[in-house]
Amino acid sequence: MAVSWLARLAACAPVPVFPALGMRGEEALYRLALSPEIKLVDSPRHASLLLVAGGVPPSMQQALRRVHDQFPAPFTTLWYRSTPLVELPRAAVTTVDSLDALPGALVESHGSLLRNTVGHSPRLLPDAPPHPWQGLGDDGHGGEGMMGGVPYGRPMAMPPTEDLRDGLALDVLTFRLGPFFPLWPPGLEAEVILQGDIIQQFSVQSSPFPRALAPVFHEAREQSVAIAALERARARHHLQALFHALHLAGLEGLARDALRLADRCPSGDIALLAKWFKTFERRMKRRGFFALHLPERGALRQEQAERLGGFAARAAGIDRDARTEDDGYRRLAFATITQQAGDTRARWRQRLAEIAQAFDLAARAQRDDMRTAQTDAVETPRGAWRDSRPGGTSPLLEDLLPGLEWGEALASLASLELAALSPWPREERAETQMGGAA
Amino acid sequence: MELLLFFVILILSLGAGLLLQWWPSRHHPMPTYPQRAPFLGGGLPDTHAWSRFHVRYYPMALLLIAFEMEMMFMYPWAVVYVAQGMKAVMEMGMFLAILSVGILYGWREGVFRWQ
Amino acid sequence: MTLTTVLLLAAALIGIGIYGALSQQSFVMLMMGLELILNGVMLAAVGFWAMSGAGAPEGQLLTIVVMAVMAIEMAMGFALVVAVYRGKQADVTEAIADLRH
Amino acid sequence: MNPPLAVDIAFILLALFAVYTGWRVFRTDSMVRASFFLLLSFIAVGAIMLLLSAMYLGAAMFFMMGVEMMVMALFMVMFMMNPAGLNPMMMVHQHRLAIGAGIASFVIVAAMALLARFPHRPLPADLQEVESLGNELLGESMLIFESAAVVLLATMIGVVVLSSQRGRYGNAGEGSMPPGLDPGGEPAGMPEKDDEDDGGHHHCH
Amino acid sequence: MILDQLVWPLALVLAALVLGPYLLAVLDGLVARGLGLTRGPGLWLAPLRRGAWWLIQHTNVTEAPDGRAWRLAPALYLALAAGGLALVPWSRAWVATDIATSLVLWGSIEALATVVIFLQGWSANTHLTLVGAYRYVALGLSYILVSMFVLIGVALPAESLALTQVIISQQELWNVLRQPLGLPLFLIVGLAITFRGPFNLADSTDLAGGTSADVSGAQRLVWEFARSAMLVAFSGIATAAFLGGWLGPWLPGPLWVAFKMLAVLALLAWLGPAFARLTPEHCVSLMWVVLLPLAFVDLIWAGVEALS
Repeated sequence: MAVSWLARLAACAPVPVFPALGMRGEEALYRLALSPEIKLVDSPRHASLLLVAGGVPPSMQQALRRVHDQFPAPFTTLWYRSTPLVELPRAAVTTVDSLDALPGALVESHGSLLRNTVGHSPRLLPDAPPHPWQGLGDDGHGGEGMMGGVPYGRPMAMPPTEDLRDGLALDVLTFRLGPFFPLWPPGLEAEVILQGDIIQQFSVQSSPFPRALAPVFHEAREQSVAIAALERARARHHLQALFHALHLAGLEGLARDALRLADRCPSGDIALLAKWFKTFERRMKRRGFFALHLPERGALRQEQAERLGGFAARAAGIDRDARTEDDGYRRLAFATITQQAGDTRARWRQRLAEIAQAFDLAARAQRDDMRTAQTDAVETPRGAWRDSRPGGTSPLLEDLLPGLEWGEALASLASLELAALSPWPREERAETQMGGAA
Repeated sequence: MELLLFFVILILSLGAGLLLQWWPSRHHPMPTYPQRAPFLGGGLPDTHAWSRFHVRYYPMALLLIAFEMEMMFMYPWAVVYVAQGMKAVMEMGMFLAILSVGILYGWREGVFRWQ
Repeated sequence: MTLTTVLLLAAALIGIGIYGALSQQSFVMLMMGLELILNGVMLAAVGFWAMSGAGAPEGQLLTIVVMAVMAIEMAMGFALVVAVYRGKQADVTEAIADLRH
Repeated sequence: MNPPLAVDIAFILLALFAVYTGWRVFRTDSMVRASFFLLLSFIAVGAIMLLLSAMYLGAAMFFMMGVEMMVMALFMVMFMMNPAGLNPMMMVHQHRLAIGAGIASFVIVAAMALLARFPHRPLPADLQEVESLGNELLGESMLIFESAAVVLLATMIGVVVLSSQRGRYGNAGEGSMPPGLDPGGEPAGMPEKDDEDDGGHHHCH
Repeated sequence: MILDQLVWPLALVLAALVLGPYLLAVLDGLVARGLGLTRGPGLWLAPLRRGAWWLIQHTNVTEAPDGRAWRLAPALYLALAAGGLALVPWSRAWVATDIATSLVLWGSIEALATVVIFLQGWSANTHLTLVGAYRYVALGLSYILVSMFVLIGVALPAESLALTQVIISQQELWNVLRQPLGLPLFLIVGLAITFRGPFNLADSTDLAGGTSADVSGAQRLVWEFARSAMLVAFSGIATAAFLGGWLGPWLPGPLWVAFKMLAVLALLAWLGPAFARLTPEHCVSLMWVVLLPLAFVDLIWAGVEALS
């Protein structure tokens, strides 16, 4: 009796959803972030629903099973444009293919989960400790001696190795993070070695999923396109990236504002957009996104910046932009913006400046209906796309992150774009609808 | 009397906190091992998290222990401050000035930075 | 609660502290024993102040001094541990050799 | 309830708690637990001080020891092998002697407490204990405050010099890094403990 | 006599302990609405719904936690918050714990809160919670000095460490005006002790929830409840120390205290999400290098003011 009353109350709570993003799953994330009835959470322990958005490659299905099994009961799963794991019973699986139906489906799943009308998701992995320990070792708990053995199923932390900062060599923690860690690019999987909260070693095990760009960038490689559309798509891309950084900084309201702005980018009135962005940027600065949160660390070396290209290179003082080669842009008197420091803070300065510049270019290009003049080099938000698409550059993290404190490292990671460009564009359908919804 | 009430309030809230955690979960089974693994976004750790954790602010912590002792002197001082007048001002001024030297020195040595 | 019972408690704490300080192998655990001894001393001082000293402020002052000693002991002790640990990396084998007989 | 009776009951409970937690400090494998058991022992003693109407010292005990034991826990975890006690361990030497010394000292102090006659001079009813302490601290001369300040300053500087890498000792780790220790082996563990111990004794005596 | 000394104060403390966190959750909901995070009806029910969900969700267990300490930590945090509320004077007569050193006792609660928050992160024996715990200790060890200096500032004109005396000393002018630096600094302490907003080093987003990353169900409910209760207790102390406590015309004292507490809570609920989270290193430097000297200035100001 009492429980059912509680359950009815809980069924109306904001739906706590843990998103496990597969390939091209971001659109679901951005959509849900703006749905007030959904609460995106960063840990499966805080969620009642596992949302798998986008395709999960077979190599990552085991990791997905692990995340799935980390949900405390009761929970259920929802698959957006993704194939459910085969061993899941039909009752615990809801599949949705339409972005518009997604928030409603999540609310529905949560409600029926608590009203017991939908099956709870079962455990997928065998209930066995990482190493057998029961009844083993000196005291029957798996441990041997002082530090040896596998007490309660795991060995103890590694013995000391040299430290990067001060002369104290203390234990290091080695673990593999990802590919569904919600605070870094989906698909990135890395072995992290921490000493204290400083990253001592970072080795990428699988690169982030390729990132799909707006179709207009792909069109620009084939034919002349409107500069305004190109620049709007660029601004949108950077604003969506900003969402992640603002979420990391704990500025949830501003993060939503960034997404709202991004949604208006494709079709909104450009003068208004530029004005809103100016206000938004001012608020971001006033709230200490730069001064309080972003570290003046994570600077790229010259050759790293060159390899990465795009805004990251320009933030490190490399004055290179494929747009300067385009006659259409030249007629708009396009000039590259650069920063000197090349660190995390400079990269966000650069990106914000490029968003403002994109709005400005789009406004002027729209007035005269300017179009790009060349197709053999397109400056994408990820860097210049000449003969080949910009590839993944995540291995440079192995150089960049060691020595950074955990939060600084994640902030630096969020300021970079390391994923390769997907060969297929993002689907236009979702885009127009999202523009309309906002 | 006041202390008794304080004690009662502490015990009541402590008990309520424990009860509220224990009561709903009293019939729950022990979670499976995969659920109990630390959340690392699908990844797994090699070892237990408990380790000789490299605290990056240990000089600050030590400085604090020494500096915090000054609080012991300041509270009684605050009570007699108005009654003692200028003398209290002088003594505490000197006291804090001397201790501030310690903090400034620590700052110069980078004690408040991550080691 | 009489002075005798308070002192008995202090004695028990001091006894445990002495046991800890003598038996523990590691320096930091030894410091814990010392702290426990000082704990007993402070309690005894306050007990005397409250029940036998007619509220003479020296009793409280003594407690504050003990507390200060404790804080200084801890701060210096840990600073030494850090310094020794740092230096040790160079001569760990030597230390083993020294201690193994 | 009769207030003195309540005080007596509270005292007995707190006394038992203080002794129990004090004893647990040396009987637990987890360094964090050991530190916080010690903190609990201090808190119980502080509460007894409150009962003894040392309102200031009792309350101050809580915050001083709260901070000190927090730092204690940080350092215990930092420098002890197996800090969480995942494997049970007994890191003691001269155990019997220590037990004997502990009991002997308890007996001696307890005998003093039981046998000696202390004058019974309770607190005056109108005592303002914080004021009297404040006046005592400020005193006739500036001796107490300034000597305390100098001692604390010396401690602060000493602490910074000893612990900070950029201290006067220079970059201690530089150039003296040994090749990595034998990974996972017990020999890498035990001697460090002993070595710390040695360092401590060395500096202590 | 018994009624005045025991029953009413106890009732008020318990009422504040239950209602305060609820009202704070409603205020938080209002702020979230202002930021465009939530929408629709159910402002008043939303906290209850969330609580109901936490009660239904199973409590998580990790591989080899320090089980007892892990479950004890939220309850202890709640107990500390309740202890803080017990110190709040509701009127001249209604004070649950009216001792001569209640300011010192509040300082102890701040110090012990650090211990408890550390315990919560440590005991889970998981990586992200551990980092969160250690991070918070850096903050906890830093803000406590600021808090104590500011509170000593209000003790100077009162010539006492008792909160009731502090309130009585504000009869002519509230401390918020008399010591203008005090309240802003103290509000920062309030955000720090409950790790909200810019000082959310313990349960931060970059650690997927920090000390709460592996906590679910009822334990999380108690933890979040205790966190809110601590802010309520803090607002009570801030009310007494800076806003004149029960002083005010027309209305009875306890109502004034409640209104002022609500005002402080609303201010903090609005301030919290308004700023980006500090990096731990920035945070420690800020506390020691900027705020501690400011607290010195506040103390000097208070001292000069008290003597003149």
